[in-house]
Amino acid sequence: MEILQSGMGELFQAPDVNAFREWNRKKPKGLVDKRMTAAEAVGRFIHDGDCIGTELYGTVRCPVSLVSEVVRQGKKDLRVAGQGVYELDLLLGASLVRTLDITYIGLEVYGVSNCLRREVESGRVKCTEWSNAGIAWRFKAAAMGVPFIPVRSMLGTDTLKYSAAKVIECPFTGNPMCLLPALILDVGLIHVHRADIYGNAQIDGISGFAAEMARASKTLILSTEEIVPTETIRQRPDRTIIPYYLVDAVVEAPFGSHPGEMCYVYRRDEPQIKEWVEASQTPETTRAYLDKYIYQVRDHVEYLERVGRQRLNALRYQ
Amino acid sequence: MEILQSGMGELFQAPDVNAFREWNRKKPKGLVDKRMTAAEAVGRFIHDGDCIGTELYGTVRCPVSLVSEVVRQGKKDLRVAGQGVYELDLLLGASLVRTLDITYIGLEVYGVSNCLRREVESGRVKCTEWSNAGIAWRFKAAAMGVPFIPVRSMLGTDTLKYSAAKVIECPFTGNPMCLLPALILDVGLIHVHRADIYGNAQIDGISGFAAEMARASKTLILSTEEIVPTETIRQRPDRTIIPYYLVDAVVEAPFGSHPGEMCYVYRRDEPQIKEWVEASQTPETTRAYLDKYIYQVRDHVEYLERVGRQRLNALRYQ
Amino acid sequence: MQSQNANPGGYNPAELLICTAARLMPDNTTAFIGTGIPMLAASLAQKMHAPNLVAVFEFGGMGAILDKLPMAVGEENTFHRALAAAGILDTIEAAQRGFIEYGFLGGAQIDPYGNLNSTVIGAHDHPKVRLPGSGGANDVGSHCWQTIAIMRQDKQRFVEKVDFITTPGYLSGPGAREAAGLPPGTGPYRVVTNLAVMGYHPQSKRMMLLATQPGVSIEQVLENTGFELLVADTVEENPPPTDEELRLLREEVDKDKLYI
Amino acid sequence: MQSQNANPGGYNPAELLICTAARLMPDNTTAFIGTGIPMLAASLAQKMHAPNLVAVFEFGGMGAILDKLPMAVGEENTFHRALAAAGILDTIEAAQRGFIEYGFLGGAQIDPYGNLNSTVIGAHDHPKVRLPGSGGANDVGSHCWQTIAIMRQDKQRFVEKVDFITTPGYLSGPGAREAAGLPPGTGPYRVVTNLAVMGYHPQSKRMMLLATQPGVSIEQVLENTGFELLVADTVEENPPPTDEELRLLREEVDKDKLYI
Repeated sequence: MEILQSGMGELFQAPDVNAFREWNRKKPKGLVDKRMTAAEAVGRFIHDGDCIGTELYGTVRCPVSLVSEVVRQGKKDLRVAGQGVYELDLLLGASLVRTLDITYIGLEVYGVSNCLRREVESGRVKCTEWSNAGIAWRFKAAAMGVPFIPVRSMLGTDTLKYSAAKVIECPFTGNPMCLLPALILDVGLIHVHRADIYGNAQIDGISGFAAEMARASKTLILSTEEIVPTETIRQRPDRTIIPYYLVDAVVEAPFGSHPGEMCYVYRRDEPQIKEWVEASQTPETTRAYLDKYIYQVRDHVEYLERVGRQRLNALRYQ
Repeated sequence: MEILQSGMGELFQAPDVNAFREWNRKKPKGLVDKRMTAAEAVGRFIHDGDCIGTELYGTVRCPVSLVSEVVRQGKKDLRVAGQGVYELDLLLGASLVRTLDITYIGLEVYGVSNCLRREVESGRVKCTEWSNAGIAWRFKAAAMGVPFIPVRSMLGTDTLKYSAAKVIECPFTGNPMCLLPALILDVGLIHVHRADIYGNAQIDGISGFAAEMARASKTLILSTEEIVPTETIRQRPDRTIIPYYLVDAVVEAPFGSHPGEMCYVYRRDEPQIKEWVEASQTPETTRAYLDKYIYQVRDHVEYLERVGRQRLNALRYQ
Repeated sequence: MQSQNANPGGYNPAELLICTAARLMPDNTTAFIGTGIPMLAASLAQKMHAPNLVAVFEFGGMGAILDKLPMAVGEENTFHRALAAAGILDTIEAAQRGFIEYGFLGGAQIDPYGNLNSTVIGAHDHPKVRLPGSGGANDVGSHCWQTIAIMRQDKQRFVEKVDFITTPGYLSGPGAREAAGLPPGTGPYRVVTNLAVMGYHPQSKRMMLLATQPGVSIEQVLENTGFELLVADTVEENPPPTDEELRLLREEVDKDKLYI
Repeated sequence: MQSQNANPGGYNPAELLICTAARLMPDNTTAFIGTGIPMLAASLAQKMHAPNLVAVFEFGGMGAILDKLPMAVGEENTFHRALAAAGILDTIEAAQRGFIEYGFLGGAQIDPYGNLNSTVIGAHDHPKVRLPGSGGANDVGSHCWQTIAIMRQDKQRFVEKVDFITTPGYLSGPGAREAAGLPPGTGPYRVVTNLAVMGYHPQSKRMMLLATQPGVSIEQVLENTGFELLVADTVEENPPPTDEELRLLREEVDKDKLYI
C-alpha cells in the first residue's frame, strides 16, 4: 500500500484523534446552563493563535455577531479554516489571521476579496489549499474520530500539491485515492435557528456542514436566533442536529447572521453587503467600516441599533 | 504505509465504486411514478444470488412486508448483509440465504436465533464477521462513493480476523487503523413513515442507518406507511432523508413493519413475536409459521386480514 | 442462585444484578445502554442518584427519559423525550471520538483479560453453537472509556481462553489494546455477576475479585471461575438491594413486569 | 462584445451566455449549479425545455423550483420548494457516487485540456493576484460526468499553461485523469464564452471549436485564444437568443434585474 504523493502544504493542526478523545472525555456531560454573552464566550474560549472555523458560507447562516466580537477583542494570529464571504473577510480585514486552510474566500457575485488579496499577497497570511468538500470531509474525519478520510477530490491537481493531503494506492482496488487529514478545530462558531440553554440546537433548511464542524470542534460556541425550552427539543429529538454535550457556550443573537440571511427568518441585507464590498477595497475604508459596525459599538445589541430596527424588520419574512 | 493485517473472511461483494458510478449514472433522474405492488417490486428487482440488505433492526421499522414477499417468491442463494431479528430470521427460516455479512442475528431478549443456528451449524450458510457500526460504516463508504473507510472498531479481535477488513499503518499518525471495504448492495429494502410517488421519503425518530444504506444500494425498494403528495415533501425539504433518485420502487404498506413497531404509529405485537420465537425452534414449526403468515396469504393485505384488523388497531398509538 | 435465599427481604437474581449495575452508574455521565439489564439499571439509576445519567442507545437515541422500558434497541422508548434521535453512526462515532464513558456488555464467554465471545462456541467455520455475533458489542468495547460486563458466573462462561474474541478486553494483556490501535486509556472496568463484582489489576490487567454479592463467599466465586482469578486485598460484601431500590424497580422501572 | 451590435433584437453579453448555457441543459437530468450565470441558465431551461431539470446546489439544496434567483450558493432560493435540503457532503457525495451528470465551472484561466485556475496568478507562495480558491470547483470538476466551463474569452484567460491547476480538466491529456485516480469517463464537456462554444477532441482531449456565437468569425475566436485551438470540420454559428428566451429571461427569470 504505497504512498504515491504527499501534498507539500503545511498541516496547520495535527489530526491527533487520541488527544481529541482525552479532551472530549473531560467535557461536562451534565445539563448545565451555558448561556453567556458573546464577549464572555469569545473572551473565555478563543485564544490568540487558535485554530478556528465558521459555518455556513456565502452570507448564509453565518455567525457574524460572534466573528464581530472576535474582531472587537482583537484575537490575533488566528489559524482559520474554511470558506467565507463576509464573515472571514472581517477577520482578514482586521489582520487577525496568520494561516488559512483555504477553499474559497471571495465575495461571490461581487468578485474577489480585496482583504484576502492584501493579506496573502503581502505574505502576512500563509495558505494551504483544499476543496470545499475537502474541508467538510476533514471535519467529517474529525467528527468520526479518525485521523483521515479517503476521497476522490483534488487528485491530479495543484490544489492537492499545495494541500497537506496524501495519495495512496487503495489496498482493496489498487486505484489512487486521496486521503485527507482530520481537521480538529480549537474553536468552532456556528449560528443556529434555535437552541435550549444547554446547547441542544436545531437548524432549518440546508444543514451545510454544521453537523460535521460541531463534532470536529474541541470548543463549540453557538449563537442562536432564539433560546427555546428544552421541552421543545424533547418533543422532536430527531431535529437536534447539535446535541448539548458538544456545546460550550450558547449566545442569544437575533439577526446574528446580519447582514447575511437566515433562511425562513430574514433575507440578506444587500445594501450593507455592498457597503462592505466598497469599503473593503482599501485598508482605510476597511478600517472605517470596522469602526462603524464593530469597534465603535459595544455589542450585538448596539450593532443592531446602529443598523436600525426598522431596516432589520424589513428584512424579515412576514 | 504498510498493510499490517488482512482479515481472512470472504469479501462477498467487491467495492467497485467505478461500476457503481456507471450504474448510478443510468438511473432515471426524472420524476417518475414508482408505485407498484410488493410482488412486482420483488419480482422485477430481486434476483437469485443478489446481495441484499434490510434496515432498521430489532423489529423496529423493518421492511417485513417486503421480506415476506421475498420469501413468498422464493428468491434464493441470497447474500444478506446486516443485523436482524424477525425479518432476517424469516429468510433464514425459509433457507433462502447463502452467505451472511453478519453482525448480529438473534432474538434480543428471547435469545439466540434457532434459524441462524440451523443454517450456519449445518454449513449451509457461510459467515463473514463485522460489528454493527462496521456494517453501517461499510454502507457509508459506498454512500460516499469510496472503496473503504477507516475506523477504530474491530481492531485486535477475531471479529477482524474473520472479516474482510484490513489493518494499515496510518500515514498521518503511524497508528494502526482498520479499513473497512465499501458494501454496495444489489438491492436495499427500507420501510419509511411516508414517501411520495417518486420515492422522496421521510422517517420520524431515530434514523438508524437508512441514509447510508439507501445511498449504498444499486436498487432501492421502499415500503411506506403512507403515500403523501409531493407538495408535502416540498414544504419541508430538510425532512427528506431519501431523495427520489435513489429509489426504484415505492410500495404502500400500512403496518409494513408488523409484527415489529413503527415509532409514533404503532407498537410491536409481542404475542406474534413470541409466536415466532416458539415456532422458529424446529424446522417443522418454522414451516408452519411461514405457511400461515406468508405462503398461504397472497399479499400484505391478506396478511393483515389474517392478523386481524382489530388486533392491529389495538397496536396503534391513539 | 444463592442470593435469593440469603436475603430475608427477598429479591431475585435479576433484581440483584440490576441494583448492582445501577450503583456503578454515576450522575452526569454518558453510558451506552443495551436491551435488558443495563436498561433497567439505567432507569433505576436515573430515579435514584443519577437523574442526569445520559443513556445512549446504539441506533440513535441520546438522553432519553427512561419512563418506559424498551424491548428492543431501537424502540421508541430509547428516544422517548430524548435530547437527540440520530442514527447508529452518530452514536458510535461519538464513542469513537471519546464522548461515551461507560458501555455495558454481555457474552457467552469471558476470559481473564475481559475479552468477550458472543460469536461462536467451537471453530468459526464449523461451529458447535452459532451465537448472534458482535452486534454493537465490539464497537462499545473498542471505543467506550470503561466497559462493564454483566453475566452469569460459572466455569463454562468464565474461561481461560474464549473460543472467539468478539469484543476486545485487554486482549493478550498490558499494552495489547494500544498496540492493536485501540484508543489508549480504554478497556474493561467491571464485571458484574450473580456472585460478585470484579475489576482488573492495574498492572497485569487480569480480572480481580473486588466484592462478593450478599451471602456469597470468596470460595464460591473462585469455584465458579474457570481461570485463576486475582483477589483484592480487601474484598467487600455488597450490601443487598435496599427497600427503596426494590420498590422503584418493581413499582416504577418495570411496573409491567416485562423483565423481572 | 460584438454580439450586442450584431443582433438587431438587442441582447447583452450576459443574456447571450445564459441562453447558450441553458440550451446545453437537457430535461430529466441533474446539474450542479453555482451562483450567477449557471443559475439563470438553469432557471431559463426549467421554463423552456427542461421542466424536470434537477438543480443541485453544493450546500444541500436538491430539486428546487427556481422561481426566484439566489445571490449566494446556500440561500433559501437554492432549496425553495426543493425535494431535499441536506448538507454539502450529501450533494458532493452524490456526485462522487456518479449521480450528477453536469457541472458548471468558471475560472480566471483555462488551458487546452480544460484545466481551470481560480487560485492564484503567479506563484502560489508569492502570488501576483490571490484569487478566491477552489471552492466547490475542484469537487465538481472531479466527480461530475460532464463539466461545462462558462468564461469570457481572451488571450489572458485562454492560456497554454494555467498558473495553477485548481480544478482538473483532462490534466496532461488522454488517460491522465484515470491515472490520477479520478473516476473514469468524467471530464470537460463544453466551454461556453462570449465568442464561441468549444468541446474537446475525443482522442487528444484538446479543446476544439464547435460553434461561434452569432456574428463572430472563427478568426476572432482564434485571435482571442492563447493556445492552438482545434477547429471542428463543421463549425456552426449559434442562433441568437429567441424572443421567447429573452422574454422569459427578462420578465420571469431575472425580473428584479439582479444579474442582467
